[in-house]
Amino acid sequence: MRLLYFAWVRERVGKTDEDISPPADVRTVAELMEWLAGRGEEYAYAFENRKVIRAAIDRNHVRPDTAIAGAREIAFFPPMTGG
Amino acid sequence: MRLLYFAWVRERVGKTDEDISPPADVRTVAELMEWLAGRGEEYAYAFENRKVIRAAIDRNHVRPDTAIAGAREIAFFPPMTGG
Amino acid sequence: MNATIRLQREDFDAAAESAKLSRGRTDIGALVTFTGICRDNESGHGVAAMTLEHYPGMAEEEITRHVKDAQARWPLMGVTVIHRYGRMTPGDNIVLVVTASAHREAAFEAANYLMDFLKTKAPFWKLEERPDGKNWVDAKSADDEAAQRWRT
Amino acid sequence: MNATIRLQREDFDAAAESAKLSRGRTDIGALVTFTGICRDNESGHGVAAMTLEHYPGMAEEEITRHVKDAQARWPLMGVTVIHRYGRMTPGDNIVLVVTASAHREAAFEAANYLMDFLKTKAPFWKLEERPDGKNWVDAKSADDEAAQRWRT
Repeated sequence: MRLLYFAWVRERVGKTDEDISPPADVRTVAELMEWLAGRGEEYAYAFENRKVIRAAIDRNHVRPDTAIAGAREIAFFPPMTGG
Repeated sequence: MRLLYFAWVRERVGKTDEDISPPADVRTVAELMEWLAGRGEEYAYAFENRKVIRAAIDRNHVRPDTAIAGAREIAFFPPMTGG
Repeated sequence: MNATIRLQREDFDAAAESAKLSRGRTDIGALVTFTGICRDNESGHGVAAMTLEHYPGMAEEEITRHVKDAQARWPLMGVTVIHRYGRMTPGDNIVLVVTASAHREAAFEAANYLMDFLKTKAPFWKLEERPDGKNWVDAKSADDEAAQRWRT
Repeated sequence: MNATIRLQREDFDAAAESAKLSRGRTDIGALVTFTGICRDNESGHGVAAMTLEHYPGMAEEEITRHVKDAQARWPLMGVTVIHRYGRMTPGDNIVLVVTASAHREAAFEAANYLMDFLKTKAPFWKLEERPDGKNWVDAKSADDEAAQRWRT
């Protein structure tokens, strides 16, 4: 699946997007963030305060307990500040 | 004092304005309307349904029980429909 | 505070009036422009034209009072109110309210407030030309109720 | 229903967009135009410029969803939403919402609703350039509360 990062999540991870294949026991958005946080210093920093990070699966806002099965594109970003 | 009429009050009275000198016992806006209604057929028609007619004294909205003493300009008109 | 209040027979240019409020400024974050337009239909019957009568002098004073109220209630950086009188046909502009503020809520609420008061307190009366003749438009209780919500 | 949704780097012409919605029509009674502008000051600190980042694809989809919601809630005759991205300096336009309806309440409420959702749900992020460096703008709880009031 493809991951996208925006705003300070992108800055901390150090990339705009990447393709990943998490292990089968990573089932939800929250579990995916936890798994990502263990992938290295920059990920640990980006996902250190996971409660404030929002996610979208295939361009729809989702909650942390949403299953990631079947997702093509998952995005992580801070709360939106448009308008 | 000067009276002004607007919209259908003006059409019914048949004039835009006039100077009047009501008797001393005509003290309030409501009493003035009652006195005007007795001045002839066109006034009786204009002021037949006095509850819906609004008044302004010297360009400020007033209630029927407002005293008319000292007024220079009193206007009668239907509820406003601007905007 | 930049306040412009005009009653006029001529049409107005909503875009130019709105640009005037914000031009050259960098402190305005929100600009709301409301344009009221003459419609060809009112509650199901056709309207060929409409004549707006007003009380000269009082109309300006009443609008000025409500613009001052709006300035006291919200942190506004500019307000423009233009109300036309005379005969208008469908598609013609009738009224313009522009509000400028640092924040959107103030701009939206002040514009809404001013429109509610123009509808219910400003001395204007509409004479419609319908297929069945001329008719003075009745005041709407919905407009009175809308104006009531600001009385707190 | 006439709906225009655009994300663009270039500036927009609020007046031309608003005129486009009403031109040649005689059924529109109320036109509300909201323009959001880059300010030189945010909560007391100076802002020299601001860069708006967005999630291409999702931003359009999310705005489209809320425009459809607005159409379902209010009798609208036209809606235009334009949101810019890229770097802006104080005084530059950021966002435009135009709503057209027969009646003023629908036009005001729909514009207000769309702005509340652009602030809280559309995937845009603001990076401010302040005297003390660059800073990602924090989401405001007041914006979340404003969006909450439509959840009925």
